[in-house]
Amino acid sequence: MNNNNLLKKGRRMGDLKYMILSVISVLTFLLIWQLLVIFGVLSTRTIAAPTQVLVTFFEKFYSTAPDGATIFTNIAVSLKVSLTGFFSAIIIGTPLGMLMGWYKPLDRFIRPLFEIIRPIPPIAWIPLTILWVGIGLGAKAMIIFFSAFVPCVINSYTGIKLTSQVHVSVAKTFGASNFKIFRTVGVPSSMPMAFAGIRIALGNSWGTLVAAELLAANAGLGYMIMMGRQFVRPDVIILGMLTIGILGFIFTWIFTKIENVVVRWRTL
Amino acid sequence: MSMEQKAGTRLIVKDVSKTFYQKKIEPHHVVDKVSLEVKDNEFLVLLGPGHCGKTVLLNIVSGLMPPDEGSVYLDGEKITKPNPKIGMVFQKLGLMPWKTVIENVEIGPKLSGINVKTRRERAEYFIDLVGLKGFENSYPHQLSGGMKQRVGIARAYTNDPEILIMDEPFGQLDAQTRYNMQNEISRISEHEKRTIIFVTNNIEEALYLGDRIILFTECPARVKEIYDIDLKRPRDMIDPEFLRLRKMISNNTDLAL
Amino acid sequence: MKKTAAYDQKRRPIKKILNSLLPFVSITCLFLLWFYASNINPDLVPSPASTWERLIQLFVKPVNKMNLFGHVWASLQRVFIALACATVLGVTVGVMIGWSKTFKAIFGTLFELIRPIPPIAWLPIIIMWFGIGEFPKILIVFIGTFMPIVVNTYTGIRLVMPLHLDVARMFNASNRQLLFEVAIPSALPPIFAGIRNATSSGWMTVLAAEMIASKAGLGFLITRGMDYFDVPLILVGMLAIGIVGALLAIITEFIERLLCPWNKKLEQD
Amino acid sequence: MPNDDVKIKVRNLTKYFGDLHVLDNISFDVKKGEFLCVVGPTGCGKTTFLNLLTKLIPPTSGELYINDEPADPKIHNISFAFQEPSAFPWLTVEQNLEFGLKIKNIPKDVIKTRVERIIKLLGLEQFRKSYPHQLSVSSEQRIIIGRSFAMYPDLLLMDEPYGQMDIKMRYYLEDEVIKLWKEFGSTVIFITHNIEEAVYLAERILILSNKPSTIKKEVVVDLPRPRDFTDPKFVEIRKYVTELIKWW
Repeated sequence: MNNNNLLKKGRRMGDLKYMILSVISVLTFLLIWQLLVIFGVLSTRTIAAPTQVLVTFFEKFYSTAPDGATIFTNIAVSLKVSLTGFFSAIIIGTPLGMLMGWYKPLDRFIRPLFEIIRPIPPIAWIPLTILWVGIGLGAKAMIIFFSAFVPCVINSYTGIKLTSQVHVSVAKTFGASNFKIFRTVGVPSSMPMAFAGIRIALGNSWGTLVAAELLAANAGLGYMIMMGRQFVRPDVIILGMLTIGILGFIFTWIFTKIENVVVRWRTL
Repeated sequence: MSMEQKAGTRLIVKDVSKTFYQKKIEPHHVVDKVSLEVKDNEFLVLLGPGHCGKTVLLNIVSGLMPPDEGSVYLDGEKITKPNPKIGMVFQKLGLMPWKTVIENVEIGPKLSGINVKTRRERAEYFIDLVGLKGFENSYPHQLSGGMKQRVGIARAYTNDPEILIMDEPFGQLDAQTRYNMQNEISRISEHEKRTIIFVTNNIEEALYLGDRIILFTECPARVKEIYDIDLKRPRDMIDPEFLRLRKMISNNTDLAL
Repeated sequence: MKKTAAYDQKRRPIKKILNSLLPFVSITCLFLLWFYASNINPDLVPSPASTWERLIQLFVKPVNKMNLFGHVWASLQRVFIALACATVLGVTVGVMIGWSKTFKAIFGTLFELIRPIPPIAWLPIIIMWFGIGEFPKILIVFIGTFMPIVVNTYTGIRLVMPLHLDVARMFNASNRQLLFEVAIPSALPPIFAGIRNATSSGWMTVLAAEMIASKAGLGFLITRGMDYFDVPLILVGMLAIGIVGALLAIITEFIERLLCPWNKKLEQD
Repeated sequence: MPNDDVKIKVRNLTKYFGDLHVLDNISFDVKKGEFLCVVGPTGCGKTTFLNLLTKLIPPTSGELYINDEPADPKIHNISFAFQEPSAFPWLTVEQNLEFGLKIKNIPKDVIKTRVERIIKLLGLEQFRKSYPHQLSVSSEQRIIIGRSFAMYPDLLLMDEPYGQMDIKMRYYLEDEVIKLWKEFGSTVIFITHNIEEAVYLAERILILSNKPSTIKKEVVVDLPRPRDFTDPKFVEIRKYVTELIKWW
């Protein structure tokens, strides 16, 4: 038994070693970056030192330079746009995919239209949407909708197609109607796949948001980094990139928590 | 370290124990002070209910996993890592899906650096023996469950082991295929005599195949009883003596709900 | 009840015919809608005919000295170069951080920190660093393709079945043999899935890069359409983008099938 | 056999898949509360036979009557315990047991008492809120058996539900099925490859021939319960049935 505790301790020590190693690697990276800037190897006109980014971060709490808004305003604008597009894609896309997967005529009717839209990256919709709808919230939300819609549909479609035949048969022998089987068997069994789709949609919509804001916006995180470039403020650009990255990370984290609750019956 | 042994004994398992520790879960004691001996050229069946402990014991015997306590000796030598003298047919097979049948079968000699010609010949011989001639270039996913089992058996034989461990090889097969494979394995083992350690949870299968049966308890695995089976071969599953033994062993077995 | 069975069999062919007609019905509906919309506001929604005309014109009178194929090729070239580099580097990095815990501790964490930043967000700073030449665009596409390849390779290597490793270990395989004989081949399907993702992500990233700063490529073409209020040109560009995107997907899948013939999942599709 | 209490009537059941003749003119009766086993060689169209009995696929000709009406899952209570694991992974043990009852729109309090009864009989109290993947394979199979009996079915079909279990477990679960069957008085058709299992369970055994399948023979098993597989009479019936199957 003693032997075992030692083994356990050994493994923990190993984990600790790797953790220290990764902390060191990140710190080294930051340090080299800082030093390169301090000693003038990299020009402050093209890159900002990590400490400078931190300073700018606090400045942006109240300062509106150079893009005309504080960082919180920018975050709020971006969130509003992306969440509008993202949620409307889930609300429309996921049920649509499931219905298409279950009801053949619907599948036959919608599939061709969907296959036409599918290979066009959402970004390519930007010019058309700008001409049609302008550059307001609606236009950007629509572009984000396109980026999130496709994975929502595809995954819930595939998910419901993979419904186990035995489970359908069980419900059938109990005398359930087709719609009841869809509701009680098809929908729950396709949930893990549907969630996988929503996860992809989440990443897509965040990535597309940046593109939309780079091209057509007057506020938002994407707009902020674009302005950072125009006013040669590398600190603002890097701050913007980091904010986008961190927010994306937080979304994924929240989403994983929700997913774990909703599909907690999964074996994996 | 070495161990004295009686004549005719190949493998000695001495006081082997194993416990698993996981975060948040109670320690899982799976093997408890198991000692046993394997004789030369015998067909030894390890019989136990449920899924607890037997596979772990085999992994320890084969050198894939270190025991917490106790040791395993092969011909007096302590086993600390996999030994080419011991071959294994895994429960879930582990055929590599990216290799064809023959590539799967010849993997043992290939890994030990034996040249293509020799290893091909050997692989072909055993593929023929298990009755898969003509399927050399198929991929595993194109084969039925029984055929995959045959590939697993041929793969183990091709590395020319002296001791062959089979871990519930027929657990996933349907009843009829299972009967066929039981006949096949006794045919193959008659043809290519090896020391075989065969693990199963099926009493009928154990009685049909084994020279000796070691009965284990349900979790943690302990040796409960050892039976010498001297029914004549080929055995008959509805022979009264067979049924009597079956009942006796069954009554002595734990129920693993 | 006997009647029902017979009825079922009779009804089925009608249903089948109906089902096979539906796709045409939906495409027809789409076209009707298009005609209808273009009648109401021909400036915003050009008719199919004027879109077709614009396509022909694109060959007669090239935009920026390049006809449609020139622009397609300009975009494709960037994707191919970036994809080639990303595959080589991404698979190497993915295998390294998947196989060795030390590498994972050193590079994995850094990679995880950078990963949530969408590739397009790199655009402004890369333009700032390298201007608007060919290299920065390829670099952006590289970032967009590198990430999915690394992630998939890494996951593929981590998910190698322990059983497969045990099998090889039983045959006394060395650590190197475990990696090259077992881990890498078994990770090939996820690696290809990564390349497939990378291709579509690269196709999207190149458009974004071209839309922001370029004089050639399909992304440039549709922004040009926007700037000159040339809606037919936008539609032509989008069609080309869609078709090329679909072709890329088909080609990568074909290559995957060719190189991983054992992959059952693809066969069943 | 007297024809007094017939529950299920199968008449001239025939099935073609295209040109493939799978079932040929199968007719038989099952009495109310009878335990019937069906055995046959591999590939005897067993799955088709079952799917016809549960009305999952329509027959080419012939019909199945329950209480002298053509069988219809929407009217009659038909339960099917499938061979492969068929517990719904997204429902807890309790919800799985309720599933069929809810589809039949049975009142809530009735559902509750029935599910309680089943849980008690199977001794699943501690697992009531567990998901199937948290249980052992055998327990998962017991949920399915429980779910089937909870319907108070007019006809209960079982397709070799214990195929993968070891013998000890098999006998334990089979005893449990006998217990439930006696408790609920259900009419059961049990299909299996395993002749010993059939002799152990059945009051009557139907033996199917190879494709196109017909009923080759009917064997009545009138051994007292609990049965003993080493009993010479048991062995004799087992041998007899085995011989009948080996014939072709």
